[in-house]
Amino acid sequence: MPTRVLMEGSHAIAEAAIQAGCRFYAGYPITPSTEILEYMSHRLPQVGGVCMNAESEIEAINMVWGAAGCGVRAMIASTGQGISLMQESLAELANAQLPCVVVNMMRGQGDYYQATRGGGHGDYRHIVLAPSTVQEAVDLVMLAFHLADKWRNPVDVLGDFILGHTSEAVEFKPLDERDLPPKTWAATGARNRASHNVTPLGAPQKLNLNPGDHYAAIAAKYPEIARAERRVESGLLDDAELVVVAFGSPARFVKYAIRVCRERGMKVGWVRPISLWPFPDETVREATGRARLVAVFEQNAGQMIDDVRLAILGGVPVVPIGGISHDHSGFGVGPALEPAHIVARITEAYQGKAAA
Amino acid sequence: MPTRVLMEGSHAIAEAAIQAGCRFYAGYPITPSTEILEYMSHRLPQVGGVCMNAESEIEAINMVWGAAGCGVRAMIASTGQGISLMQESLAELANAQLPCVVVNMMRGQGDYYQATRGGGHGDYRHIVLAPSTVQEAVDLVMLAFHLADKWRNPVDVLGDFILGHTSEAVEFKPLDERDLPPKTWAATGARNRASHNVTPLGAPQKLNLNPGDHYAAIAAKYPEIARAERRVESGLLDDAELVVVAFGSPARFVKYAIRVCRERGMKVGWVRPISLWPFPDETVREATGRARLVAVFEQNAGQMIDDVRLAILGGVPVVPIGGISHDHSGFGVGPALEPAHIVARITEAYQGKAAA
Amino acid sequence: MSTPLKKVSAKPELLLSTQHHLCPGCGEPLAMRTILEIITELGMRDRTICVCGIGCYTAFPGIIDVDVLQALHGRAPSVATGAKRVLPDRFVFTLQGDGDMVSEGLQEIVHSAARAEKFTAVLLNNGVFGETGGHMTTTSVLGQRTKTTMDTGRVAEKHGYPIKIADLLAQVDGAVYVARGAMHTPSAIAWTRRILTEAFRAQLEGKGFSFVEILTMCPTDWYVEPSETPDWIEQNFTGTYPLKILKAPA
Amino acid sequence: MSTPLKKVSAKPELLLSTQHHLCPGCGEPLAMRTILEIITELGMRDRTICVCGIGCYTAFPGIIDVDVLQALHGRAPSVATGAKRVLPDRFVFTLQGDGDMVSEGLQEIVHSAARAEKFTAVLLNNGVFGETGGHMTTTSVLGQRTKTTMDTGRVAEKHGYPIKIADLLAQVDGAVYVARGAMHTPSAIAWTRRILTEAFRAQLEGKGFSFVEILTMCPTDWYVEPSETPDWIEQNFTGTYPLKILKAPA
Amino acid sequence: MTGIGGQGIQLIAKLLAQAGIREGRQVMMFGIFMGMIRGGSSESTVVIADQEIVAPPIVPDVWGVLAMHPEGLPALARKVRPGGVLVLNSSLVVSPPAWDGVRRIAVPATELAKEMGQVMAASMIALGAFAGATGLVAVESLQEALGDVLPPHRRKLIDTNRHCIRKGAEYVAQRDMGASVPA
Amino acid sequence: MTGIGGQGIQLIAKLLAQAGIREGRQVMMFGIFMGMIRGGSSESTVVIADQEIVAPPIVPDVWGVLAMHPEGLPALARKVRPGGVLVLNSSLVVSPPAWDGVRRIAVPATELAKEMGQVMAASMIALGAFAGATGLVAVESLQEALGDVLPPHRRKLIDTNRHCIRKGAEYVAQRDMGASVPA
Amino acid sequence: MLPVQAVARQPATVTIDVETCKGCVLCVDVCPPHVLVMSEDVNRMGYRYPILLDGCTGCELCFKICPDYCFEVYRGAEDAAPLAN
Amino acid sequence: MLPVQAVARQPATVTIDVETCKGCVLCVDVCPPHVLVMSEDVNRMGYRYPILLDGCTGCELCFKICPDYCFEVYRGAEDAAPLAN
Ligand SMILES: Cc1ncc(C[n+]2csc(CCOP(=O)(O)OP(=O)(O)O)c2C)c(N)n1
Ligand SMILES: Cc1ncc(C[n+]2csc(CCOP(=O)(O)OP(=O)(O)O)c2C)c(N)n1
Ligand code: SF4
Ligand code: SF4
Ligand code: SF4
Ligand code: SF4
Ligand code: SF4
Ligand code: SF4
Ligand SMILES: [Mg+2]
Ligand SMILES: [Mg+2]
Repeated sequence: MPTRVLMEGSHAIAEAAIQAGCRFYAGYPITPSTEILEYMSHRLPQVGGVCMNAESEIEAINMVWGAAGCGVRAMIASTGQGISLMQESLAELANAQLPCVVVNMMRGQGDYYQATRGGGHGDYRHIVLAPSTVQEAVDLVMLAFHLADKWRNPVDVLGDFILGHTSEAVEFKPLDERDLPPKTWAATGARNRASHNVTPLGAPQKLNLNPGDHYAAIAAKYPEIARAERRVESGLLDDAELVVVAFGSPARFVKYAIRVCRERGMKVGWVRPISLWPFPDETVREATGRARLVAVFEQNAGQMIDDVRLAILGGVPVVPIGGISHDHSGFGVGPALEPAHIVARITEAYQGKAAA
Repeated sequence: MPTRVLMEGSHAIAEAAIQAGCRFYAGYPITPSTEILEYMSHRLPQVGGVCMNAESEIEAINMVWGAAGCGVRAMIASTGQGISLMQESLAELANAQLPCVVVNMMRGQGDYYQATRGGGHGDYRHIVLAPSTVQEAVDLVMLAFHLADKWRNPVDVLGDFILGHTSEAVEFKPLDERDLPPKTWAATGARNRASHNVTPLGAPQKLNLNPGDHYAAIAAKYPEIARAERRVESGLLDDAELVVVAFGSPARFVKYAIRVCRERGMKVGWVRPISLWPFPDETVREATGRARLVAVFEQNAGQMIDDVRLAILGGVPVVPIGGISHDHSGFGVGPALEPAHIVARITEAYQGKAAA
Repeated sequence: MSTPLKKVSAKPELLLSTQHHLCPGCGEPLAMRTILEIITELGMRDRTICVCGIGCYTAFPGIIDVDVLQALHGRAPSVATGAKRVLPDRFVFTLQGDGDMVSEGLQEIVHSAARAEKFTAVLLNNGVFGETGGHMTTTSVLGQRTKTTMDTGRVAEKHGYPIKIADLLAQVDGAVYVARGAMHTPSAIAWTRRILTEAFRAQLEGKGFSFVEILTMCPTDWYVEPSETPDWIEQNFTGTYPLKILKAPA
Repeated sequence: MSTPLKKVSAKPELLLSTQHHLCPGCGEPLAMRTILEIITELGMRDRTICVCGIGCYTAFPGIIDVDVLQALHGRAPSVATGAKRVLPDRFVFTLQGDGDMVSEGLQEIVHSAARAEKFTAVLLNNGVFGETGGHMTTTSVLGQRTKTTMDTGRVAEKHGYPIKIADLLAQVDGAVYVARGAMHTPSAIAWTRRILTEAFRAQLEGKGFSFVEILTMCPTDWYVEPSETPDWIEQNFTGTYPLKILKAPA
Repeated sequence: MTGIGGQGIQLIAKLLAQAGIREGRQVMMFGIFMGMIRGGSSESTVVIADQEIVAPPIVPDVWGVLAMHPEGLPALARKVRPGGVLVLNSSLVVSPPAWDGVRRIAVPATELAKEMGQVMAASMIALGAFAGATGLVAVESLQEALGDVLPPHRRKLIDTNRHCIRKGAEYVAQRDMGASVPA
Repeated sequence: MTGIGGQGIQLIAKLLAQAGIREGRQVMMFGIFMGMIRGGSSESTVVIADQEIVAPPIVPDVWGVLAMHPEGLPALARKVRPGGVLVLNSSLVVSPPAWDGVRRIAVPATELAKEMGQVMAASMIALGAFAGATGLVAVESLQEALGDVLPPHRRKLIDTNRHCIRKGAEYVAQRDMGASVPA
Repeated sequence: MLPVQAVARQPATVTIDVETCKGCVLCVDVCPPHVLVMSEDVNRMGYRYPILLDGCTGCELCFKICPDYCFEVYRGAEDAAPLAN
Repeated sequence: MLPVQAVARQPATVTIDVETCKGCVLCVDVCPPHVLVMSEDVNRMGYRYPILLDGCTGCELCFKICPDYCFEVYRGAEDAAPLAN
């Protein structure tokens, strides 16, 4: 790959995975994630990898399970409906401690809860990264593979229709991953070693029938991840009276709108959580130091706002300025995303007219 | 059925459904929900209903979809894994506005997020009811059918292993349901009327190609439900310095523990949310009027505590005193449920030794 | 012309609008028309429930004048099961594509057949996921170029073999009528009309599960002009998927 | 006895413990032993990956001395696909029950066969969901009393017909070896050992998808004494599920 | 009541509860068993009271224990109230625990059952012994309740089971091990 | 750029973007199309700049519009900046909107394409006209970029398409409808 | 398969809804007497559409093959019963 | 199906792990010379278990049918190669 190439988001995500060493992909077509599958079906064989045209989302994620269980870097992509179908597997992949990368190209941003609260059963967590530009998508996909291996846990990348269909010039910068331990736990045939049991059922040691220990070990891992892996970006906070919190593609629109608002003399700043789980609650809390109000722009009925409120716990009022916004496509490119609309909502909030 | 009969929770739930007019059940065996299927396979045919031994959870929920779409009261039960598999359908049943009752007999209480935050994609909500005793399970299952029809939305009943396997004498008290409108929207063959399109895709009117309107109508329904359907029970709040919040079977243990604590002179009270969505946030907020601390006992890594904090928003500190508790069974009957243990945790919190 | 002319054929009565977004030369509207005409013919409009899958044909639920239960992708047979079991005297049929039925929802259709569910399942087989842009499905034939088999065409070693779902269902006890038609020529259409009628009759007579596969043209994703699709079907499809009755009640 | 005696048979080398929780007279441990013995015989212990489903046989992953990927209920064939595709020189087999394979995960096994995945799928068929307490599965035979068909036994009209999965898979291009054995008599065990060996060889020779169904006794959920199970199999099972090779490479 | 899968623990618990109901008492019962069928421990708690029951299903303490098998017994040590009773199947529980202030009643239930040609009826014998020893419910109530709890396909065993219950009660009566329920 | 599915809107947008890249400029492009293939509107936004792009993918305002079909045009009214350009396919957009201060350039692209025996190449002609009329990118850059963006199975059409692009550019040149890009 | 014979009976004609036509040409290909030809002009969607020349036999094949429901077929009264198949 | 013949060769014997035995009686049922009988006693799990009488032929059928891996079979050295099947 040449240094900077024009790629649409979907293809850039796929290429980033390959450059991060992903050698297995399984997918089932669904707008707007299909282009990732298309790209993989063409590119993976070229690098000696395997791309499966899986017959359904459930089969796809379980093929990923098999490849990941053998120690191979593996990825899957889908959107809401497809991700919902995978919930049993996504929950249990965490219990099996299998590293893999799950890309959800959302229609809108309605899957925040699902991604961060575990759409599946039980107390598992995935690390969730939400890129805002095509370049960041590339970087975060590469990071996702790293974190997945580091923590032996699935990592989700939450994109959307806009990200997938925006083309920009991108660069692929491989990470230094020498600190990662080898995958000695994988199922590869027990050559010159004791046999393994790679399982979500909580008895990974042969003859160890105490699943409780295993679950306890996993449960103990999450607070550690929460401490280590918070990522966030913010801007113009120093004198901000109003702080707008937004993630993913819409955050890009919000930044633009804030620039407009600043030009009009409003003291507004922004926080963009990059990791949605763990949620960067400290930064959000600190960002509200001078602010009198926090506004949350998200393309859904109000989901991340819970995390913002939990971070601030009543310190300052938190108001929603986003919302579900429907257009003919159903893919989440609604009128609420118009920069002019966002400027208006921010202005309203700034002037104290927004409802909590 | 005689007036008061000894029934185990699972059977009581099934019988309550039948007495509420449920005439379709589809299920797939999974501990601890299997007994509901067993009971239904025997009893439903006796009342002219249909019980399907579905071949999988996904097939089961979609059979329920079909029956509900024809206007018949229908129910399904499963546990975590099975409920996870149904997430696409559970989300879209809400979009299709199909009334049905979904029973999740949890292993522990790890599925609170999944139930209340939508394990599926998008912004849908189910009403979630959490019984604490077998009699209440009976009452809430009956109510669930009523609310499902009233709001044209799925209603979840969140039970657990303990509820399912506890036997108590119960009574079945049918509701007065004359206020429910007839199901004129159902697909039953378009006899003497215009044809229907019962769909989750947002164009229920024939020739109406504007899905946005439909989604907006559904989105507008949730705040209404939230206002109307909060249910909660509480006790000993008047002078309580510490309020313990708990739901479901564990709440029964908590009540007992609080009685013990009161006997030992501690000023402790309790709140038990019965509807988990909508969450009775006002009651929780008011209950903390005199309290200096709120403690949340739940059998998971901390899920409902989010809703408690969101209700209180920093008014008083909120501490977790529950947790995941594993035993050999894996079904959630861990040592943390021992009354003595709960008394100890409450005492600790009361004495200010609990960590926030 | 001296004799007054009379209209002998027009758009199906049960079509509320003739406008749809399907591509030029698509075979699916032809299958839809055939089904609607038979429903009219058998006088079943007001006891019909159509359970529709998700694919290009999902354009129809909003414009056909019968009750529809729109199912999720792959789930139509289970939804139809629920419907037919609670309303056994209604006429219930499913409409699914190959992606919907043979890929995403294979198990639903096989289980429904084995359970001898008394609805009629209709498959619109074009060997691609059309709606998403033309990717390989389980029924894509060997050699077929699709968006996910672009470099090599479908290759058995890598992508496996097509599933002949009608052949499979014919093996299942519980299925009483199984046949395959197509929409690429007027005579294929007439044949399909016959087998659909037989399948519907099998349901009405309570005989068991009935199934009709219909090969439909998808010029867009076969990368040919509409006028080339009849030949394409003969050259690529009917070898693997011959038009015939595979099973019929005694 | 004058001649010194030598041990000629003992528990399988690849069993780390002989203790398990399965019921008295259960057929599943017999199938497990047969498989482990063949793996030892073929010298494949250190390149074997067993992909295990969820049922009573899930007792084994913790006590067998080969690498195991524990799959979720129904998903073993897809997991095995992922494994075999990334490690094509390993020996991969799945172990599933009838509930796991033919009910919950039917589509995974059929799709895997059609894709000609080069692993061996082993089905332990006892016609019930054993682990959950003995409910009807897709393979329960007509008339069979289970916890969910207690009042009437399995009745076609209500519960449908059993799926003969081996027959179905034999129809699928991509499957090269399909056979059925059982564990109820020493001769059936010997037969099963032969077909398992042939199936494993088909995989090792890269021929395609291979499949062995094994009828296993479940006295608990058949409501008979263990000593009655051999007869039960002959009377209720082998009619629907005859022991034979349904498909073999030319 | 504790034992291992297959011993019929859940069944005798249900029988005891149903007998309580037959006597017009308040009853709560909670059963837990590994894998629902096979080996592994099986346990059931029955609360029978004359007033409303306030205890949760996993009770803080117990007054009577019926142990069919040693598995699971140690876990109960903390819960048994002084003044309580431990009825145990001495055929399998060979080294029974000594709990302070708890009366120990050993019944060779499995052996007795064997003598009767009904190995699997050991639990019925033990239940009879438990009722006989504690007087918690009448032996007759248990016998009557049999018809309520046995699944249809086991109805033919009613008489044998009645007989076993009686046998257990007689075993303790003959050895004068009976006692009354605590207040 | 707006039109309906099947007209090749996404392709010409990509071509324009790629031509921008070839000229060493900053480029962002965003495409949206119903159902990804079939009828219904299809729209793509291309931003080409010499400095870093700050606008989000759905831009607040646009300077040049290329309309192949009337569908989707009204929605753009609010966005077009005064001083902008509207290039339209006059074969299909029969009653084009009159936007304040926006120069309107009508190109009968479909008819021209028909004349060339290539109905489906209308969008290439229109793109050529757009480039010719605005000078946003050089016509040569477009022609060169063709090789980068056409999928392998359409490569054989490169020459025809080059020809169409030229044709469109010539159409506006001949009528002296060209203009330069705003600062 | 059932053979379908083009029914050649005059007088007959068809109407064509040219605005919903998508120009697939299938009708032109099946018309036995070749009395359908594609227009030079395009409709509002930009598609060419069929034009009827003289000599229609009312065989309905165009009607049957048109995916966009564009045709209605008219025949002389004596033959006006819909064709059976 | 392959026929399996009981191989009758003396001297031979078996060992039985009576503590893992679950009393299913399958071994007793298959033993050709009927040299296995169930005990009166029960093991720690409460199950009766088989006891070996004289006359074992070392045919291994008990071994093959035992679901609880209780048997080991011993034969005279000259016959000690594992039985092929
Ligand atoms: C669970 C789920 N996965 C994927 C999709 C995306 N999707 C919509 S239509 C379709 C393809 C349908 O193919 P087919 O059934 O063959 O119909 P066709 O479009 O070819 O007529 C897919 C994959 C979806 N809607 N739901
Ligand atoms: C998704 C899911 N659904 C249901 C279950 C519950 N479950 C565990 S084992 C089992 C039955 C297994 O039956 P089978 O595969 O035939 O094995 P057997 O126990 O008969 O050997 C079921 C239904 C589960 N674990 N996961
Ligand atoms: S993509 Fe294929 S199936 Fe879909 S509408 Fe176009 S031609 Fe028809
Ligand atoms: S329930 Fe059946 S399959 Fe399961 S262990 Fe017992 S006998 Fe074996
Ligand atoms: S009816 Fe149609 S196909 Fe037949 S002759 Fe007339 S125009 Fe041609
Ligand atoms: S078949 Fe119909 S859509 Fe196709 S060209 Fe003829 S009239 Fe137009
Ligand atoms: S080896 Fe076993 S079966 Fe054979 S004779 Fe000896 S005891 Fe009997
Ligand atoms: S076969 Fe094995 S488990 Fe069964 S009785 Fe004989 S020794 Fe015991
Ligand atoms: Mg298709
Ligand atoms: Mg089974």
